[in-house]
Amino acid sequence: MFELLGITPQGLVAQLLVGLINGSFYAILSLGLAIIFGLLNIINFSHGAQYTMGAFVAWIGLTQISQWLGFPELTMNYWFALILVPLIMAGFGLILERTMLRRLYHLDHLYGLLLTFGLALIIEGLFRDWYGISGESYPAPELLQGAIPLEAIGIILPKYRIWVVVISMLVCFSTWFVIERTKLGAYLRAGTENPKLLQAFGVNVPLMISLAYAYGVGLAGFAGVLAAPIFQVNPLMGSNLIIIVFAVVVIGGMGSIMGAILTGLGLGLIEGLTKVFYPEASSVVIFVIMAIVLLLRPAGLFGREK
Amino acid sequence: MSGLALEIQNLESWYGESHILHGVNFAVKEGELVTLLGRNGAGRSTILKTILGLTSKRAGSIKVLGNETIHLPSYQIARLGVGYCPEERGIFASLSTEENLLLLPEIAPGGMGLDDIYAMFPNLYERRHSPGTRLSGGEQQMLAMARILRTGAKLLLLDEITEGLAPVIVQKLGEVVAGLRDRGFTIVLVEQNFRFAAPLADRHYVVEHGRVVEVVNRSELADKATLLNEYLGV
Amino acid sequence: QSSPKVSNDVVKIGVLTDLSGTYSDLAGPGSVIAAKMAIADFSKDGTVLGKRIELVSADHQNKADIAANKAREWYDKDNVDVIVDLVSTNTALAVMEVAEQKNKITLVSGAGSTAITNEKCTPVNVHWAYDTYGLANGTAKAVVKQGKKNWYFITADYAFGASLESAASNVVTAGGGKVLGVSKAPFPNNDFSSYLLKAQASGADVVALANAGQDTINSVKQASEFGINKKQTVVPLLMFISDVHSLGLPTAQGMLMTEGFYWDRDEKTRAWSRRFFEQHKRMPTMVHAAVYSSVMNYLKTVQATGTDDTAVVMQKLKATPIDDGLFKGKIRADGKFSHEMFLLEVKKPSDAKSPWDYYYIRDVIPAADSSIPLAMSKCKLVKN
Amino acid sequence: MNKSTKLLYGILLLIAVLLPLQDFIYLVFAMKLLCFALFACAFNLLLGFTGLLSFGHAAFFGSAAYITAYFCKEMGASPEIGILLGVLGSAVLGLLIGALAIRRQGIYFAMVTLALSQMIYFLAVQLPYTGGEDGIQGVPRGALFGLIDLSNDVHMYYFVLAVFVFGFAIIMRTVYSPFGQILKAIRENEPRAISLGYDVDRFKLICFVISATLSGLAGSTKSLVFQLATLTDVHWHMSGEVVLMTLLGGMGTIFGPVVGAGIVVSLQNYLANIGSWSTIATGFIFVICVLAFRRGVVGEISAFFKIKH
Amino acid sequence: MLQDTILKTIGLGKSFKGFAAVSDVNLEVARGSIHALIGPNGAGKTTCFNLLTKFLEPTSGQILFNGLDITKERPAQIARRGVIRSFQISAVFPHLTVLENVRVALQQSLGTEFYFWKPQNSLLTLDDRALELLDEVGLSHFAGEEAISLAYGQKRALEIATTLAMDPELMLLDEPTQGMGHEDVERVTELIDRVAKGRTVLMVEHNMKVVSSIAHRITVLQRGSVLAEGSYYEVSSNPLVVEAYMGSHGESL
Ligand SMILES: Nc1ncnc2c1ncn2[C@@H]1O[C@H](COP(=O)(O)OP(=O)(O)OP(=O)(O)O)[C@@H](O)[C@H]1O
Ligand SMILES: Nc1ncnc2c1ncn2[C@@H]1O[C@H](COP(=O)(O)OP(=O)(O)OP(=O)(O)O)[C@@H](O)[C@H]1O
Ligand SMILES: [Mg+2]
Ligand SMILES: [Mg+2]
Repeated sequence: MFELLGITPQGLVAQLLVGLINGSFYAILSLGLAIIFGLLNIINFSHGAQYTMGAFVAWIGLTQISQWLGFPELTMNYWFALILVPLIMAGFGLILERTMLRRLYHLDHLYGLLLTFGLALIIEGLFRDWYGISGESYPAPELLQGAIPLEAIGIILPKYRIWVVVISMLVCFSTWFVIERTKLGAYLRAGTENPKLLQAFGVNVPLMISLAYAYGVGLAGFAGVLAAPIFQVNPLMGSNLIIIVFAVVVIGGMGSIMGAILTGLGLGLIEGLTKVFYPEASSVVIFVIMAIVLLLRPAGLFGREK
Repeated sequence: MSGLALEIQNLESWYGESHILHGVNFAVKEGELVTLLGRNGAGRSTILKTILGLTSKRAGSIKVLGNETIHLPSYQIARLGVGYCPEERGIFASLSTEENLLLLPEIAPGGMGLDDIYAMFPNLYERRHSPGTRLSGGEQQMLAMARILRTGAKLLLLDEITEGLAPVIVQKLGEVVAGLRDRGFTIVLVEQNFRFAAPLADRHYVVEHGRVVEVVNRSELADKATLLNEYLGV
Repeated sequence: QSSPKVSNDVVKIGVLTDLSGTYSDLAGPGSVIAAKMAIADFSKDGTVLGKRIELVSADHQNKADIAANKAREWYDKDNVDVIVDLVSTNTALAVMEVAEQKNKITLVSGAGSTAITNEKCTPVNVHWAYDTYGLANGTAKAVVKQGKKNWYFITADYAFGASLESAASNVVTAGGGKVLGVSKAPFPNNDFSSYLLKAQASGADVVALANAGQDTINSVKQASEFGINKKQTVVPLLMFISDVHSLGLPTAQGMLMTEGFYWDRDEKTRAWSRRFFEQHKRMPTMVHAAVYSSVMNYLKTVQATGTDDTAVVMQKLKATPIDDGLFKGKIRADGKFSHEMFLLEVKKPSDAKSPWDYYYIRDVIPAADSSIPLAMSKCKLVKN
Repeated sequence: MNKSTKLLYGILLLIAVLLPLQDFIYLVFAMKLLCFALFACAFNLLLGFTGLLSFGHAAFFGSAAYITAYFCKEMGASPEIGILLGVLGSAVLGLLIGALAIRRQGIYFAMVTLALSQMIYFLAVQLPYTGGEDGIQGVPRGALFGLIDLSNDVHMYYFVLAVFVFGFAIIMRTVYSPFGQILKAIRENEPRAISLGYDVDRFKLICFVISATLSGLAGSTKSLVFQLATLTDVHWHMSGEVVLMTLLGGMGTIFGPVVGAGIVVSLQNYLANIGSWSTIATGFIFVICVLAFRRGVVGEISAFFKIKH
Repeated sequence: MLQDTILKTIGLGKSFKGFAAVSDVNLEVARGSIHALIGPNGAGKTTCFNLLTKFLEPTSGQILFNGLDITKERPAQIARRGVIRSFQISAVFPHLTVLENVRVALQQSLGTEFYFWKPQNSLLTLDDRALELLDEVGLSHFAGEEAISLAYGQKRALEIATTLAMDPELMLLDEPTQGMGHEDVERVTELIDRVAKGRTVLMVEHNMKVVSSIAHRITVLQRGSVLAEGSYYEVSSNPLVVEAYMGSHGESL
């Protein structure tokens, strides 16, 4: 049987699938970041914390609310969470945008980055204080529990992970379609450059910006719900991820929606392969790629030149 | 008898701390073309920006087609039927020329079609897929003008539209503006180029230090030539 | 009047721990509570030799520099006599270094590296709860004995992970077992699925996790997701009851591990743990118990020697066997508190009768097996 | 610089010199503050006066700390040699990272520096010389020029103070120099500066290297004060912290970063005991600073008194 | 007239993704002259400037300055050789004072730009010259203000002062009078005429009044290539130019 550095072809396929799963998370998160950056000119450092928050809200809905209220029937199961949590998070984003971010648009990128960095610390700190560090478990929904044995390649894959790949692709590509293939996209891009002027042309830019931020945060929340059954729901789950996702957005190129999605998936794969063949480097591989890309193609793989 | 398209009373305006307009008054009837003349820094561009709420603070009264707009956000003012061609052109770099053209929402029926526009500015047709800010200075100027013609806005605020254009184009633009006036558009023109403006306008307002200091009707041009010369050095 | 010699007229105990980070559940605020309980249990009015006993606590955030600075400040400025807990190895080593310079005492409970009493040992330190040698030795020996001889390691790629792995793999090979493969996972890490798939494909009997904290929790969780715990035995080499608690029994069931303390072992531990639970709302980990024990025995020694002088207290501590109801054993010359450990198996959810009823005690590991034999020690205090 | 500013600096220096006479303020704390103040000032030279936001300055601070610690501990180097080597190391690293990073602007610049410093971090985790998780501990302070025993806190304090004043003076001079004037122009309008014949990249690079070198000086000194070098020094949190100090104190002001460093270091000291609330408090400070206090403490004060920097 | 040539381009060309913005331009600028580059919008004038100052890389051709091939040099290098440009869209240093704006350019002459150890006071010697230049463009009483607070036309004037401060051998002015009031236009025209003594000016300008009054020689570009060249009289009577640029009834001048 043919083997590559001790990995069977079956093993390789399995590993690629695993990489794709991580890639899906990168894709959803970097998509949200790209939208927010694209429109608000803000590097949403609290994206990771908002992802964490999504997971926590789902967990709270599942296990805590019924206790608070004393109605055991009142739980938000996974399927409801998948819809409700992004909405709740979007609402949260809306509030942040209206009360804080709004004041920063005319300023340098730096301030948005710092504000959201501060928000990230607050959100994480609060969850840390309330629920401790080791985190809580969130069971996968019954329908998706268990694993599918892929006899052909001799491994078993958890059903839930397959679901994650499918649903996140769906969300990513429909988002892409709306933004790039409709007039909305042109507004978004123009609004990024000169919101005041666009407004003077009759576009309700403030609303558009609020909604875009809300949507980005909603996506982070959505990713949080998806992640809850895979990773422990813990206050730091997002901060570990956020720098990598930044790198993904930069590699893909700011301002390109498709770039964010494809790069997310691609880097998930590459990182997965590195874990197999040279795990010691898996934590740097994305940064190395980023440095190379920036030197060769400063605007990123899919970015538009300035 | 046409009503007032624009009526401005005691308009004041600020950029941050600096107070630029100190009580501007004038009114434009529907279908009229007026110009704002003045030296550099007199505050003409600021008047247009203030009408659209683009300065940091404003006070007084601005009625657009009879609606008080002083407390409205920019986009609602625009939707009353105001088209604005800014001094710095404001072409969007991340959009292609054609996207720039198509970007502005139609705020009223009766805008020009894309074909008419391309016929008017063939340069734009040729460069339609090029990123907006890669156009030459003059081409950007044409684009900025062209895109508001699509929207159906009836009150046009045009800031130095002949700036940086070749004489042929200036000439053509003169014809375009005259045509627009004849089709019933109301136009406020900020111009440096008095020769361009003089034959077009029904009335000229001279702006100095953030106030309207003189009104010159078309009929009075000859009489007030020395006065104008004093104000503008024409 | 010959009053007892107590420096600065106060006996000050500093709990330096991880109050907010990864280890704050297994040590953290619980350690502060344990130390307070010890003081209260020792003396109703909070005095020893007629002098006040004071407690201070601080968060070292698992960073050596913060820990060292705090320790320096406490010893220099705040008259702290002894620092207890110290959760991560790097903080423990850093504070031990400062303590040795300042001739003050450290009683380490949270950290687990063997270096603490081996190559980096100091004369003013006791390592109270456990070390990686004891854990790996205890678990690995027992598992190999059960006939599970083919091992696959998933190792956190830093010094601590490597030392856990090597301790365990030595035992495995010594017991006639085989190490089929190792995946070095970057530290810290969220997603272990690649390594788990490799472990799965290797066909090993045992998938051993040479990592700690969040990494362990995530790897266990994902192992159960991939169904690895169905065909292979998952063995976390370092795991605390707080981890099992957050994983939940359905995920954790069946795992084998070693700890130095289990609350439900006997009457005494149960009684103490219930009191602890009342204050903390969680059952104690072995670190909490060790902090209690270390503070209690320190105070007893001060009482017994009539002074808080470092050398005197240390000498007496090492000379006296300990049996305080929580731990039983003796402090060796190198500073290792050598006591019994327990091989534990996580219960099935259906077998748990009450909350926190998590373990079967499968074996008691004698004190002698819980520490590196003195003959092999590289500690400067041990003459070989 | 006007008279009153000079007077202020004079008074501050006097206070600093007299500090060891009291024991209300712990000397090691004062030393820490000075090290971080120097670090923040060095960072501010880049951010505040060139407009380049580096999110990877920990790389210079940390690697200098490691180099100094390594040579002093393992090779028995004297403190001045140790520091010199550390500073050299950070200068070279600054040159390498800078040469890569300055090719990009704005947010990309921040990202490239973040990425490259992340690589330095992973090197620090994995290289055999750095002690991995444990870092290099128990670094001897040694005797300065073989004469002055630095293990004495008072001696060490004066040494650190001297280092700080030296570094601060360099920064001040740089800002108010012909070179500094061009830096400002570049920040304002790069193409115009090019068209006036200035090699913009060289200016940026020189500034980057100066900033990296002085950050290294701060790191090296710090490793002697605390006698250790650890991963904290190279972690991106450190890079974030220095941004906070600068922002809080007032970026683009000369003295702001010193104040910012003072506040952050004290806060860390006093909030350390309340666990996760220290994170939350830090977060709040960030938020408030950005929303209401953008010019930073010194910036607000000097705006209030209309002092021109 | 037998003057030597200060700037010469041979077959200069630039295309953007297949679109030839400039093609095969052979330009000769005589030393000491004011040479105007005119042409319809999008003819490639600014692009030409960008090529000459290397803000863009030519696709083909050569640039000779004082007989020296500078095609391969970097922008800053070219500037130091004495070829200084202004920008079509105004370019000042917004948060420096008006005086400092000019001084930044003057600093080039001191050769201390990399001296980060020298005090700033060493620059005070330049202030007199800076004020003189500001006076020439009528901005001396704004000297202490930040450039951002100037009106558009004033910014343009400042830009010219800054360009002059470099004491350039060859000045490239991209629409120097754009956006100025009539008085200013006249003043600037006069200014250019004055400062052109002893140096060479190549300018793009749409204002025919300016061109006709000061330009010695005019090159007309159209669609990237040279359509006509000559004195104002020659050019303005060329029917091709009239049709492509000046317009049928021209501006009566
Ligand atoms: N963004 C701004 N911030 C502060 N002051 C401004 C700003 N824009 C314009 N000004 C000031 O407002 C005054 C009026 O400027 P405005 O642009 O309206 O003049 P203008 O009459 O249009 O002249 P120009 O011919 O130069 O365009 C000027 O003194 C100018 O300095
Ligand atoms: N970077 C670029 N990418 C693509 N096309 C460009 C680029 N720069 C210029 N062009 C195109 O090249 C042509 C020449 O532009 P240029 O700016 O040189 O014109 P110009 O003669 O200066 O015109 P104007 O008088 O209007 O300023 C224009 O059609 C423009 O769209
Ligand atoms: Mg204007
Ligand atoms: Mg041009």
